[in-house]
Amino acid sequence: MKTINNPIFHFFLAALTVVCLPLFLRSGVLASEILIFGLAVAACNLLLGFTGLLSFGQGIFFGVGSYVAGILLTRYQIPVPLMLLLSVVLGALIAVAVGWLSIRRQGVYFVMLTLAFSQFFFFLAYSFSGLTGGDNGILDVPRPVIAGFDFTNLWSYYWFVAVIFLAVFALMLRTTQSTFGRTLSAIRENEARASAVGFPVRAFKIAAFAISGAVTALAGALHAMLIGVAPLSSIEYHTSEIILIMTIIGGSGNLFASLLGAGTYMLLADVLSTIWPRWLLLLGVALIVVALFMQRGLWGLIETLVSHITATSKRTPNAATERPLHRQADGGKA
Amino acid sequence: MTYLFQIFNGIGIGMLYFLLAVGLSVIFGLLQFVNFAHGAFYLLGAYFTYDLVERGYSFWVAMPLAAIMVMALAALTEIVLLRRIYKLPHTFHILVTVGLALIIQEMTIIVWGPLGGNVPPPEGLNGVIIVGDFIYPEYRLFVIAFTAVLAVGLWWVLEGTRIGAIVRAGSESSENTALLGYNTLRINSAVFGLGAGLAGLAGALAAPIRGVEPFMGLEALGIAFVVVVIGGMGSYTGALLAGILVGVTQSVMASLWPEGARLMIYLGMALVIVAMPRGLLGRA
Amino acid sequence: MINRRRLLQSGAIAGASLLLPGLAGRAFSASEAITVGIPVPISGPFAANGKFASLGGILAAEEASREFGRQVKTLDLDTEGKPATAVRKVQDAFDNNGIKLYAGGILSSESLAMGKEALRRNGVFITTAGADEITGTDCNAATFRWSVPTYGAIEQTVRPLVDMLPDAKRWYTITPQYVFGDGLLNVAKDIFKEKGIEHVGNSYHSLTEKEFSGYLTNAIAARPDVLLILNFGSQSSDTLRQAVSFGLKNRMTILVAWASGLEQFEALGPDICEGVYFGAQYWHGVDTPGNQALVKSVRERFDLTPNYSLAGSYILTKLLVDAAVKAGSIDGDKVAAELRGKTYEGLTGEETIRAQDNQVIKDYYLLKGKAKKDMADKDDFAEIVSQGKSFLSPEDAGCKMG
Amino acid sequence: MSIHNEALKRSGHSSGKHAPAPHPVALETSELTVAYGSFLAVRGVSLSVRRNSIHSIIGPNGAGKTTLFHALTGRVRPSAGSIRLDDKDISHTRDDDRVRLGIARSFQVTSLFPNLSVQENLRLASQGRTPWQALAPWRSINHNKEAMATAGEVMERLSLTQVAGRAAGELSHGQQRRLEVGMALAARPRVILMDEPTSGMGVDDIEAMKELIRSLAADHTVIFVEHNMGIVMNISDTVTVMRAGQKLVEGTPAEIRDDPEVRRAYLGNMITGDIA
Repeated sequence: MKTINNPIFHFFLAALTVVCLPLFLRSGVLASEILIFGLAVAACNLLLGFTGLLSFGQGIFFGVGSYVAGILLTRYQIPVPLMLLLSVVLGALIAVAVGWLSIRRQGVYFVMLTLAFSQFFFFLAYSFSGLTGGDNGILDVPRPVIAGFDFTNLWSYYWFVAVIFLAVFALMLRTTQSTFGRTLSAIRENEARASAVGFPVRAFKIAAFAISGAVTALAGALHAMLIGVAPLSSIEYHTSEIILIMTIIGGSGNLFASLLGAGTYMLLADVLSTIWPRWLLLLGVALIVVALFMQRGLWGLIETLVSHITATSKRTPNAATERPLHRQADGGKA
Repeated sequence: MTYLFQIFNGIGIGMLYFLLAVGLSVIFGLLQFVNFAHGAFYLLGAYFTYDLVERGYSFWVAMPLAAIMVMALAALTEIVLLRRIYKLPHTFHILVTVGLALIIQEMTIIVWGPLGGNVPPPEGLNGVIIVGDFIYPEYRLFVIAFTAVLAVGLWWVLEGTRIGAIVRAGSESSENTALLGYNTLRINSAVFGLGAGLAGLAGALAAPIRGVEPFMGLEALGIAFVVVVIGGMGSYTGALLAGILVGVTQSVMASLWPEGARLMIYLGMALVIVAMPRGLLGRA
Repeated sequence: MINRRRLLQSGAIAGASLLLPGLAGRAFSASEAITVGIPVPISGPFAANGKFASLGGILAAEEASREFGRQVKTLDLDTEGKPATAVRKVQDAFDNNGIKLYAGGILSSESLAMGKEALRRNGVFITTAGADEITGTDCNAATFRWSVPTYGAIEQTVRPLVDMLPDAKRWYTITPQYVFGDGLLNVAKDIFKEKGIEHVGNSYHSLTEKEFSGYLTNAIAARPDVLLILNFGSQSSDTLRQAVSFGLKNRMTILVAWASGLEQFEALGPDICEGVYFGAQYWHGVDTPGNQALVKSVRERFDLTPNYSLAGSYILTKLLVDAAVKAGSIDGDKVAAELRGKTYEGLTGEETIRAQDNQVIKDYYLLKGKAKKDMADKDDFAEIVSQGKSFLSPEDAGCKMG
Repeated sequence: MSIHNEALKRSGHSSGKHAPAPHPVALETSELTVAYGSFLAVRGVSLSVRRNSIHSIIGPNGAGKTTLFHALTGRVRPSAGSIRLDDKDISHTRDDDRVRLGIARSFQVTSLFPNLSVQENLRLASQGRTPWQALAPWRSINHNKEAMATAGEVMERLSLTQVAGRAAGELSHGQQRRLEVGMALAARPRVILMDEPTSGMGVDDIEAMKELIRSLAADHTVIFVEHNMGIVMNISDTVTVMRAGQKLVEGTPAEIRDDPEVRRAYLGNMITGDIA
């Protein structure tokens, strides 16, 4: 079990996924979208799985990134790298504001507060239609051409996304392994103790929000360039909900689980929606099944499978699978 | 004068919001359970009423019957599914109830089709009352009066009866009910059924005003959350106060700054949580 | 349930193409088949429109198969009512299924986005969506629009009603706050000015509003002769239902300028619709050969009366297939060239596709709701009061095709 | 259990060296009052805790011990009066900031990071002294050599080295209680606050804990709230008895034992119990 929970192994898996997606998917959009949502979900996981914050506001940051791309690229012709940098900065700033206000409350109230902010930002975007295009969104968002490299073609854009994805994924892995990441885990496991040993817990939570917001906004900006629109629906409550659902489905223990969650959800939705118009019913059933039988998500399932295989081959019991479900995914019931 | 009437109209809307939200609040108070399927029970209440009226039953039969059907269905859901997940983190409460809401919504489309429908106000209440320049539908007036009576009845149940005492004790500490020696399992089912049944009743009452369509539950859920958070989770009077507050804001904003009505409501909600962590009247 | 089987078939195709790169693309290009993508919301709040649009596409494809003796198919693409999903589905259909012809797009936002994508990929997209930008400021060579813009919708409803009701001098409007609503409102204001009508008030509301009693109270206080409702879809149903419950029907004339037609009447029922005026893009009672043929075949094929979503999708699909056959190609530029300037016998009589902005020039209808006792059959909700064509010039509409 | 560990003693002294001036009183409260609404949980309590002494606080349930304890850790804010650490006013210092000033605490109910290893628990506890350093997401966990070393020393001192890699949640109850104390030690405090350190312990573990606390006094000031009169009377230098939010009596264990007021407050039966 040590080996499959090794961060270098996770990076290897992520890189493998990046290479394999083009081989198994015909759709460059779908492949790019999986990586983009993989980033957003990993950012959500940083809050949920690593810090224990159940944020219903991730759509805000995604939408902000999407609008930054839309506005800067169509109205001001700002170079793409600078635009991406600005989206990251703005995403982090707004996340700090939302986080600073939300973490004043705990548990369900925290969840509700992030939900309220997500609605608030939606109506803000809707009301200021001069800036955001209102219901029509911002059209004609171009894909980048950087230093002579043309990324306007779908698959070449995929590789553009892939490079950014792997770089950010590696940075986030590093973050979770750092003393900062461990402190977040400590806060998730026992906030009172973390505070008692001297950590200014709120500052750490806000920092986690900032990173999460920055990465999610980056994903939003990449998404707007992918589909060529910065739509109002990106900042909707549904975006928050979907990101959260993907996070839980994948499993909140590690970052590769997030990519797994994003990929599984998107592929499943893509296939189901062509098979049956009422596919959301099946999604509903799937969510309940996950909650009842797969509380550690897809990654938990893989862990259990691997340990069974190693157990049968080596005939040695493995402690890790017996590990009970701790409050790892709790929004803070305490 | 217009504002006076807008306030009155707002109270009318608010009473319905109260009915919708109080069930969510009670469920939260006793079970510490975030129910994202609450709007779906409202949806079911409306559709059951619609179906029964379409089959030729009187609205007066359809409305209570729909509420009872929703209550029974909710209690059954609690017994079969929800009681297994109380002990899990909130994440899974959300996951299961979001899933439940999706299932109910899609089932509604499968059974009744994606188009909405109309429920006529009952005979004798389809007229209007005219006061000077102003007009108010009789049916809306009935809803105000009916919910007011219901509110008093509910207040009596929660404040004056043993079951109410249990619910209140439970919302202060989840171990309290067990200490009182009651069968918590049965009480949980009853309270969940009651809470969802109230949402169903709100749906049944709203049907002649709003009609029915498969996505009405989503809007209702949003409103219920806002009301519960502003009023304070688990607080009965809070839900009443906040319901009316939201209703009046919505109605008065229609005259003042219509586009900003929703913005104001959600901003108000955020401000309340930041300034008063437990809502206006949440239990300390 | 032929519909279901059809969907399952197309599902199997999409599923296979998802998993087997290369295979599906060759299968499509090698055959003689023409496939039209139907990108409409099949799940989500606009699912009803998508369901009927899918049927309309199927019917048109079946007729074309018989007419041209070659395989014509449709592929439903569920946009979920979101621009992002819509664009993704269309991009996928371009890449994986080799589809270049698209008929659909119910919502303005998704249609605008898909039109851009069609242009980028040398496809053709034709829609019934409401946003004037589609053949206005955001027009492009690959995007066509069948529905009458807001200008015509108001000209053909407000103007005839003003003429019919010379004593009605006070009008009140309820408008959704975004480009579409403002488009309708501005045209109405111009007519008010021209005809010396007093615009006694307007209420803006957000796109998510469901409770209109506050706005209606404002309207009552202004004591208008006519209430002009400028929102659409379920919002206009909610507004109308609540207006009727406030007894407004007895005090003033009500006009819903952009009604969805039969779907909406079914949801509201005859009691509410009676005596109310509605503006509509299509009505199954229209007395033209094209429409009568459609009504007959829809009744035979699906046991339904065609509504706007179904009829719209039918004519869109038919236009695309006819043009593609004539052009001998499914390449966007060739099909578009074939469509541009074409005059044909359509559902509303003679229709012309204006070459300068790809806007179809067709009739818009003013309907009046019938009393229940006067209805000849269960779908005979309304009578046609007047009809006609009103369009801004392409320059005034703001279309500059590059 | 190897209680006397030279390395840690040295580190204890070295942190003592940073203290401004050797003040005879380590921690002091004057007229400390804590109100919950209109209810005064602690009223006008003045304590004076000598450096490197063991000072216990006892009293019947509801006497205000826990609230006083929370006021000292910084969990609750005093509504009146002051708290001074080494003659420096810390009445309004946040709990995490107090750690850096030299106060650390243990919890009554074991409060660890259950999924993290023993070593990681202690490293975090030590890192808590320089928490802003940990805000940098690029620093590896090995970056803070001092914290790593302290974690090692504490494990040695508490005989936890052989379980260093185990998750804290998997330890035996006795080991968890020791780690609980270790979490306080790892912050290298001058003053250690302990909330019922022997609660829920078996007889053998209690004996070991008693020795541990006694050994801590060599280089720390220890304040603890305790129900077990045996341990209180046995190892305390000073005992403060509280009742109804106020200080009833203060003195050496012997004085307390013979005090008539205390006997009345406890109805005589608790103190005569198991004085070893």
